[in-house]
Amino acid sequence: MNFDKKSALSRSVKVQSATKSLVLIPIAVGINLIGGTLCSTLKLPLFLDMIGTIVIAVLSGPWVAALCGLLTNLFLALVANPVYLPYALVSVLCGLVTGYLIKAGLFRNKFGVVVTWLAVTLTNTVSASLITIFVYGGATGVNSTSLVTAALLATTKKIMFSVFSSSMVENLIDKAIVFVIAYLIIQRIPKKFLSQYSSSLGDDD
Amino acid sequence: MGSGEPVKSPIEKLNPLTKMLAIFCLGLATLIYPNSWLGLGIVIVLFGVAGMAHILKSFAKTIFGFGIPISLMLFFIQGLYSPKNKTIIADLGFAKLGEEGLLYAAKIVITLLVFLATFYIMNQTTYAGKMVAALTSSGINPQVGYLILASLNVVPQMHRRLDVIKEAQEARGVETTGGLWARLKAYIPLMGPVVMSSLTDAQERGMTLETRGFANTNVKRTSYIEVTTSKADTYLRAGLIIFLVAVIIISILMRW
Amino acid sequence: MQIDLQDLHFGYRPEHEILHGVDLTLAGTDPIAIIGQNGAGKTTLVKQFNGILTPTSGHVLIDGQDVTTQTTAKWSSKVGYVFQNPNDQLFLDSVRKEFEFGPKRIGMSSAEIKQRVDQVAELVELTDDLDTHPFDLDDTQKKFCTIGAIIMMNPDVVVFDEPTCGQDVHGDHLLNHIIQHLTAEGKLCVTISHDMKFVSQNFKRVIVMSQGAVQLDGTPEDVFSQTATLKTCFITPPPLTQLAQTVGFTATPFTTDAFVRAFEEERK
Amino acid sequence: MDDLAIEVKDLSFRYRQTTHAALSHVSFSVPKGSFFCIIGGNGVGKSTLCNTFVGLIPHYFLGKMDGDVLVNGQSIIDQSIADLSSQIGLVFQNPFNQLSYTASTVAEELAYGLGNRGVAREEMVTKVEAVAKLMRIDQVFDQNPLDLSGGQAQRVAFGSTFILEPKILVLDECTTQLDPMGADEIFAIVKRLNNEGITVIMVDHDMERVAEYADQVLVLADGSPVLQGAPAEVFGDPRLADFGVEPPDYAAVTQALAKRQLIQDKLGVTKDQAAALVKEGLNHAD
Repeated sequence: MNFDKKSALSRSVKVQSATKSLVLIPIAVGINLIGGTLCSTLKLPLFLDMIGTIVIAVLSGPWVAALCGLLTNLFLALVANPVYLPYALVSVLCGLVTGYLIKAGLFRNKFGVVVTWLAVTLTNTVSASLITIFVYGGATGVNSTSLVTAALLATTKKIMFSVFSSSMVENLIDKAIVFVIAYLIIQRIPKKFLSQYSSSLGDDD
Repeated sequence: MGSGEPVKSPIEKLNPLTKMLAIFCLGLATLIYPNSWLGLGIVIVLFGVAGMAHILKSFAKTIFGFGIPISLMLFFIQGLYSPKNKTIIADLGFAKLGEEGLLYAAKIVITLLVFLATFYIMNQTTYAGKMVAALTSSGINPQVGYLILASLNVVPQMHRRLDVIKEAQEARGVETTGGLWARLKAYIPLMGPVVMSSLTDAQERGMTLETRGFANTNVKRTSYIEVTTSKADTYLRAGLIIFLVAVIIISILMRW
Repeated sequence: MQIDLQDLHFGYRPEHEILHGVDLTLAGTDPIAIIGQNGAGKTTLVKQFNGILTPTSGHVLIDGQDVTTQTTAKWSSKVGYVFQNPNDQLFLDSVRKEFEFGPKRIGMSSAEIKQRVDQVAELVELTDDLDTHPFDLDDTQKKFCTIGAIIMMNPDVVVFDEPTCGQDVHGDHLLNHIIQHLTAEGKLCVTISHDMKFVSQNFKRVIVMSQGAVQLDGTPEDVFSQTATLKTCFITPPPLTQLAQTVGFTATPFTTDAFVRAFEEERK
Repeated sequence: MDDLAIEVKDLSFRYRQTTHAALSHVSFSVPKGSFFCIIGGNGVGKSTLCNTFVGLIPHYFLGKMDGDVLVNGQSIIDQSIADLSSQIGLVFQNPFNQLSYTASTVAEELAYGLGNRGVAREEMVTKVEAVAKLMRIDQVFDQNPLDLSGGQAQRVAFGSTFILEPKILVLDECTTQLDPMGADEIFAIVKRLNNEGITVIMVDHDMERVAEYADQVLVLADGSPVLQGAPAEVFGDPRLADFGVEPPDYAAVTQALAKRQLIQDKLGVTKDQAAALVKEGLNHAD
């Protein structure tokens, strides 16, 4: 009798935790988007739209982070501009890379954060450029990145290189700041909250 | 006017799944078809559809707002620098304008426009709740539906929260105007409370979902939003599929 | 320290005015309570005191200086504002850091900050929790952490937005103690509250807001004896006042002692 | 046994990674149809207890639970939270955390729990309209619940719980965000439901309100029950102050008057009781 109850209990705890993690996903999506909004509120020339993905990668792992990236772009496509939709792939890949590197323990010290930053910058640049080239033929319209691409193209005459380098510069700075901010925020997530989530963050009773 | 239900356009009344099918069929047909003319035709027809849906003005604004700059950029990039360029139309001095590149650019632009236009019409004429209700009744996991709707709903609320937090931190001496460095320094005091409080709120929101039976696994969910599949839906779906199949056959024949 | 509101009008949108011409002078050190139904405009009013919101017409003068002449962040050293929800203000990982944050922004010397941290922590009863994460505190303590963070900046006026919300007996007592302490230091405390018991026992001046205007302004005795006006403002007097009104006393008692005195008075 | 809505049996709970037990060895029972109030200072475990009634402990919050809670005679351990929701409903403090975030209108929000149960649409519409009328939110029926004021949103939260027709209602400081008038309106509805046979379990800091409505009061201190009884017994207990609770002003004043032999030596815990005693005392003096 007692034994039965115990096993039923441990089973249900596992099932219910799913909801607890699930509700974090829309909030992480919100954090991604609010991060971007805040940049325009403060008139900062940045995007900083990945904070939620990084936070949830720490809490729930790579695949949930990927899902969060996907939903962020889906939201942008529905509310702002459908042009963002193909770039969902970029967000998904960045979520996965961040998630797996964090899982490998790289977020525990500053050196690891730098490695994660460089890896994500590279993933973002390569995948975003490939989408810009193969989906949009090189540019998504007249914006600063497209103009840099055009200028580079006029001097170097190489499409691939031009798209890559214009995206790279922008990304390096933006992702550096995103990771610093996310790192600072994650350091400050309270224990009381964390204790209700994944066991990897603390020993079980 | 005034009393009763607002007049709904025929496009609005369609089942969201029909509209999703339209995005898929029309977009794919444009992509497969060897030249740009079919796509151009579809875009023109879609202007008519947008008119029927009473969204012509905003539709035109979106299409031209996206179409014109991207065309200029792509004609520049592909027309002048595409490695495919063999037939030279004009020599501008600093670069040569090639026909292949221009055609390629036109194809990309028109394909993107078809996707953009169909997506825009669906988005403007479909209530997100109805779309999710339609998807749920056709068998997708209710958790997926939750994620889509909750993401859409949580963001405006977080915006409002951010406004309050901005006031609250200004009252603690945080300057949100001034030099670049000062503004960058304000980022964490503003973002910190958003993240912390949202995360703690999430736990209570999960409680609410649980006590309202969200984790029920053995029941087929129902929705307050009525989703119907009318005759128009059935005919339109059949038409779209026949159209796609026809375009595939014609495209194969044309390339052959 | 004096805050003057002159014919203040305010609306988030021009066609929807929330405050319809408020004239008020807040001065001295006697603590002031602002009461009224939800949506009466209380929070909108107090947000004018440090320029979080600025009037659409009329003026707000802080010691004679127009509030619009500098930013809210600058005013924060003169007018402190404790928001209703502590989660809107707290973001650092220890109570101590929260306490130090505001003073650093306004350029307080580190020696003074250090000295004040201990004083304020004692005042808000968080001495043992200075190194605790604010989000690991319970809801009441979290509120006192926010209050402490604002008091740390040593403003002349402290505005509390519904500090009594969700407090237990001990919390109410502590709040009362903090207000008395600040008053003794020569500060002016302005408090929005729904707790009439708390208002009647701790404040010398009560301002009743309804529909974006000041309806009553006076001592608690004056205000809570105006039963007809209170009714139109959807305010119910504190319990003992209600009891006295039910049995037809002429006095307006708020405390047990006052009620007993009133009873003896009536019996004569 | 059949007449008990809730039976708490030697219940202890400690949240994961905390050293202090939130609840320790709690035992008591709530009779069906009663209006049961749980009072005590902040942080004594009142919310934890409420969360156990609806099964959030042990099924949602991680931690170590001992003992058992029976809802209508059945253990919460054997039932899922969703199963329990047809018997017991919880309303707590923050209204915006009690919305599903899946609804764009109040009507959809109210219907959400029914949808999760697979209730047919026609039945849903009837129930939604009835609940909206009961909670007086039918004027905001088509508005987005997230755009409502805190007071209205809390009514939606109430409605979303009532609509599942629980026989037991748990209210955890559910009117803290409302103004006094708004709270009174909510409690009038709650009292009506109680009169119709619904068991109400309420946590509140407003002792005048507790005295007004409760037929049983339980005082909790540091995770354990310390006093239990009818309001007149509990609020007359001299140890009350030690447990961080002050009796309602009416009780304090009638006690003080009785001590001076100005009124008869009885405790008036509600306004009506106190008024009767005071009036009688005044007449007696004439």
